[in-house]
Amino acid sequence: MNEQDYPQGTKIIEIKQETPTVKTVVFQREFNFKPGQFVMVWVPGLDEVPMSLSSKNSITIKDVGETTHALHAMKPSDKIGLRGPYGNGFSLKEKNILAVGGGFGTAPLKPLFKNTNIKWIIGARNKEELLFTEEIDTLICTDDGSKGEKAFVTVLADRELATGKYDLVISCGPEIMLKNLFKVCEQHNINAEFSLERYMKCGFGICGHCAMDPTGWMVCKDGPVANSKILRELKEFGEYTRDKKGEVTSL
Amino acid sequence: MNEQDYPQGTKIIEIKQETPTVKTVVFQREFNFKPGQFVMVWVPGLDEVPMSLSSKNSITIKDVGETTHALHAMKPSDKIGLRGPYGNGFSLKEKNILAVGGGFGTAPLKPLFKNTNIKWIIGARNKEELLFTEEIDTLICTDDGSKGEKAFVTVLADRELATGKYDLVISCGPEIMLKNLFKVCEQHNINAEFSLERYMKCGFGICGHCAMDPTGWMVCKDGPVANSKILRELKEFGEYTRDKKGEVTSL
Amino acid sequence: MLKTKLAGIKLKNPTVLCSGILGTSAAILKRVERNGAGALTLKSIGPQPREGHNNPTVIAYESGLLNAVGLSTPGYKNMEEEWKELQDIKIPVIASIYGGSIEEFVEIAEFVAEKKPSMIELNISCPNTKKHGQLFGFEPDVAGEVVSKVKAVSKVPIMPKLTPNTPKLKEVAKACEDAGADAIAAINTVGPGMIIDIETAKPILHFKTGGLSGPAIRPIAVRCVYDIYETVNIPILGMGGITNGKDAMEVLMAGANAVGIGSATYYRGIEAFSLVSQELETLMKEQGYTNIKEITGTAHE
Amino acid sequence: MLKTKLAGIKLKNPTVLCSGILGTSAAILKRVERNGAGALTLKSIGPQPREGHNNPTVIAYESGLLNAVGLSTPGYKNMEEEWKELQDIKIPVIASIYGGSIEEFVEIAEFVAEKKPSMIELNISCPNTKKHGQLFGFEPDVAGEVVSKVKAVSKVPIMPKLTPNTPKLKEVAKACEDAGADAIAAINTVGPGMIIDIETAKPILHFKTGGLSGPAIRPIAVRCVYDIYETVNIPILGMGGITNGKDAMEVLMAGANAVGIGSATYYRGIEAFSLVSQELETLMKEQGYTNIKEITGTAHE
Ligand SMILES: Cc1cc2nc3c(=O)[nH]c(=O)nc-3n(C[C@H](O)[C@H](O)[C@H](O)COP(=O)(O)OP(=O)(O)OC[C@H]3O[C@@H](n4cnc5c(N)ncnc54)[C@H](O)[C@@H]3O)c2cc1C
Ligand SMILES: Cc1cc2nc3c(=O)[nH]c(=O)nc-3n(C[C@H](O)[C@H](O)[C@H](O)COP(=O)(O)OP(=O)(O)OC[C@H]3O[C@@H](n4cnc5c(N)ncnc54)[C@H](O)[C@@H]3O)c2cc1C
Ligand SMILES: Cc1cc2nc3c(=O)[nH]c(=O)nc-3n(C[C@H](O)[C@H](O)[C@H](O)COP(=O)(O)O)c2cc1C
Ligand SMILES: Cc1cc2nc3c(=O)[nH]c(=O)nc-3n(C[C@H](O)[C@H](O)[C@H](O)COP(=O)(O)O)c2cc1C
Ligand code: FES
Ligand code: FES
Repeated sequence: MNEQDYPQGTKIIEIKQETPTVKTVVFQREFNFKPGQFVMVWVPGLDEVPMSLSSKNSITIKDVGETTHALHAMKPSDKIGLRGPYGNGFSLKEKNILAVGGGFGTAPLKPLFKNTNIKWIIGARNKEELLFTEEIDTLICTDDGSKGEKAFVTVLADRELATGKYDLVISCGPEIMLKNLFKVCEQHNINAEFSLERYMKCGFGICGHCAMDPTGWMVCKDGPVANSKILRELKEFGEYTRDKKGEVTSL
Repeated sequence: MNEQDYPQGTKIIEIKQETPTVKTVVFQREFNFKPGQFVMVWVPGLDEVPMSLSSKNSITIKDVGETTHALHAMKPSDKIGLRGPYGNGFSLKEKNILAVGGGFGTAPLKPLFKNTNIKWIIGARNKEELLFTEEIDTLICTDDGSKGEKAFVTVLADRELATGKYDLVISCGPEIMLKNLFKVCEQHNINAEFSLERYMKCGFGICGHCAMDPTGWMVCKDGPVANSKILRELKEFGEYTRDKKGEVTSL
Repeated sequence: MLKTKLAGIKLKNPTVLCSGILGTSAAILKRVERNGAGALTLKSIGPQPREGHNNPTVIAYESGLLNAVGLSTPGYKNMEEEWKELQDIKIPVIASIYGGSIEEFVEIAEFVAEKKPSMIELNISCPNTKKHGQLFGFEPDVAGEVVSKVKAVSKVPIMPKLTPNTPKLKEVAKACEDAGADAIAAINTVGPGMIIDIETAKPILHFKTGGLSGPAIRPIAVRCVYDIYETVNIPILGMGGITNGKDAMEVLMAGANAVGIGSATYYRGIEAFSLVSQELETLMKEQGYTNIKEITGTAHE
Repeated sequence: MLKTKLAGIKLKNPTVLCSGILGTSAAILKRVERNGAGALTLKSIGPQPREGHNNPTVIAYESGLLNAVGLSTPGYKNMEEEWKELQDIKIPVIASIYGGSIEEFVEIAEFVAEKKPSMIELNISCPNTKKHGQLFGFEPDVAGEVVSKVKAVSKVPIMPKLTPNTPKLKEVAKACEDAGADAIAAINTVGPGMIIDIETAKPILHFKTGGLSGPAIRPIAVRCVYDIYETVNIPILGMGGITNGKDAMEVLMAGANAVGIGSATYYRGIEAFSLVSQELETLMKEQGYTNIKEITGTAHE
């Protein structure tokens, strides 16, 4: 429950092309937020979608469909509506952290770039799609080897965790990647905090649309960040999701 | 605007017969209030009327009509509804105070009995109707001389004020009495704070029913206590009032 | 920049005192004028002297107000002194009237029109009496008949005030326009509602039920104004829960030419009129609007 | 002491999850069960798979919520897995259904009755789609026809859910009772309403308008339950803005036998069910009530 839970128009002040398919939209309104929290982003007349905050006044968007496409087409001084911030954010209780960003999943991790307790792994399909790697000291991998190591992030993570230096892995990215990364964490017996995605309507825990099986854990309110204990319980994690109608579809 | 501006039922815990026509009703709920403030008293199914608080959890009621009669007929553990406190209360900025209570008008002054800066004059039609005179050291007068001096309170007030010891007169009572008392105050050039009455509906300044001519001063919200500056402006003071329909009737 | 017009009547700003709020005497109306209102509506005037309901008649709950004042009125014939006093008022004064029959509406309108108010508002929407009011505003044909018959005897513009509590709102609005209404006021109170005291298990309002006003109803007011704007071409006085400049702008965007301020006086005092005007002006400057006309109806684009 | 009954169905406490709130999957319903609800209502199930409206579909304003979810549904034929999972639930489960025609209501009811829910709620009152729902609940004869036709094919009790947005509420309730309804649920959302973003001058909800729920509408819910209680003899599931034990008691006094908890989960989380129950129990003890039956309808005495 925020003071104001309906989207309020705000002006876009800058748009940055980050990769061929990812743009960062910087807006006027500033949020007091915890890294990992998200906002509901309203494109008037079209739709409203969840987006993690990549800074106090920006979101970083991958163009995947109608709404994200409309966001990519916007120009400074255009207006979007925002409400939030929602969700829990990363708890970061542990001190020796490995952060793993896959594709545009690096966006919600960006607010942690200044955290000196974190070692970074950033991966993407190819060199062009690597997000924010210029901005920090990070291990890099690509599926096609066009930059950094030719490997999945899970391979790098496995190697890092083997050093025994870490007590927490945080991550965001495609759910299949997260599922595999979680296996690695479990093998090394290291706690995980992963940011998940499910179809959202209300964003504040009343429509139930984002609830996951079998516990009814709600991504919008209890998440989007789930820790190992929760991930172990969520039988649908990495397996299936529910669409806009509420129908089950495999990932 | 109070936190809760609808009457809430509360239990009557004691009823005291003060005079043949006046009873004090003590209830469970306690108000944080300023002397001179009032509450709206709801008799379920009948009506709701304004009553000054005679203590943090009591009102002192003269039986004058249907609602006050019903209140007089109540017994401990019966329930009435209360909302408030409303109005301004006495400001008591000055230190040398003469308090004048006429008839049941002494009720709103009762919370000031412990104030040692106050000299008291209490009057009534006759001995039986003298209110609270046992409880404090006070000058007493009755219209019929059955106790104290046979005189109106204005006569005693005039004499007291002549001593030059006072810089404020506070009072509550029949409006004709207040009108005459105000003349006395003006003659002595001494500030007055009088508690007024007008027909009330909302009690919180939105229906306009209690507004006085010609300034639109609202008894419920700006009052019920008016000081000399305000009393001088109110051309209807001591002259006329408005009934439940809003029609003007002379006092 | 706050100037606006309602059926040809010029307002220095769009805030109009709603009927039934503070509208009982010339004295209090003048005080509202001094506090910056753009126009004033009198409390609804009826055929005969009427006490209205016993108290409690007005209460507040956590999201708004509930009232069942019951159309207390001195009666239209007993207000000569008040009419005289009202002559001093410089801003437009709107007379609100109600009747128990179409004939009564006509009779009062004819009498009141002679007093030369800037406009006559027809309260065909009051939910608080069993016989009077509400029914006239439920059905398009009845509403239209009241308007056309009153129109025939009145030299001043006529503005029916609609109830949100009918599924036929658009049809009623259209019927009013077709019958010659010069403007439409919307909305009267919502519901009705009831609050029960749990200690005594009794409905609190003496009339048991009362109409809702204040912040709770603002989305309903916005929707009604939006719907009416889509249906008619006459100007709209929008009201219902407007408490600050932002709310006022929202109702203007929905299609209003001026806005009623009622329950806001509970939340912000009589200062509500100047406060809402100031806040609206600030918002207009921020967003580059230069007059009210530019805002009216923009949500329909 | 919190036990109650609704059309013969036993509830351990009177709090019932409202349809459309958290009711999308068996998993979340089980979580509501663990949080102390007395019964659960599923999200309204419709004839065909339906996406509902685009977002924003649910927003909150200062006095309540506005929603226009648009009856998204996987369709009644695509829920086999869900029905299976629902078998684990120990408390009564109410299936809510809607149709675009009386035939659809009958078709779905017949299918759903086979799944043996404790009761079927007929959503004849949803304001959020242009074709479906609302119209059925506006007119007594139509409402009655839906109920009697569904009743003919259903072995489980039937509870039509009424809209507060018709002036004919009492008549609709009576028609439902006469047609064989086993209980009545009231109320569905109020209005509808609209909120416009003043920065973009656009209605915020994708459907533009949406129904009001939450604290704002409680007095309307209380009035409706009060009116229905005066009109019919079948039990009432009262809902609308109930957020705490005091609100629950108020709606019981108005005439309800059990209370729906919906928007309260926004204000108080899923814990709302156990919190309202606890608060109600405390109030009952304070006032000397020993069971819910003693409270139902006391405001009418
Ligand atoms: C908590 C959270 C944080 C997110 N953060 C980011 C981020 O920082 N950057 C980013 O680019 N993307 C983020 N996403 C994903 C983003 O919401 C979708 O990419 C976006 O909704 C796609 O919308 P579309 O209309 O462009 O695509 P569509 O063609 O409509 O859909 C493409 C995919 O997006 C999903 N989607 C559509 N609408 C919603 C919705 N209301 N809620 C959830 N998923 C939806 C669809 O289910 C589908 O899988 C986040 C999602 C969640 C749940
Ligand atoms: C601010 C204020 C404080 C008051 N404090 C006290 C007090 O401490 N003790 C006390 O005995 N009386 C007090 N009164 C007066 C009290 O409100 C009336 O005596 C009471 O309302 C009479 O109601 P009734 O039904 O018994 O009489 P009725 O026969 O109805 O009326 C008798 C008189 O009371 C007036 N009255 C009735 N209803 C109202 C109303 N809603 N608002 C104002 N006046 C009304 C009538 O105008 C009439 O003059 C106060 C009044 C006001 C305005
Ligand atoms: C105490 C009170 C009395 C009212 N009396 C009248 C009335 O006499 N005539 C009328 O047309 N409307 C009356 N109304 C309705 C208001 O004029 C207005 O339409 C409604 O309150 C919505 O606006 P608001 O939310 O700004 O108050 C009254 C409202 C209140 C709160
Ligand atoms: C987000 C949301 C979705 C709803 N969906 C449905 C629905 O599918 N079917 C239905 O009968 N009522 C639906 N309703 C109405 C509620 O069941 C309930 O009648 C209404 O919200 C009033 O109760 P409340 O104030 O406790 O929320 C919905 C309400 C909300 C807020
Ligand atoms: S999106 Fe509605 S509960 Fe999570
Ligand atoms: S009693 Fe309503 S304004 Fe004073």
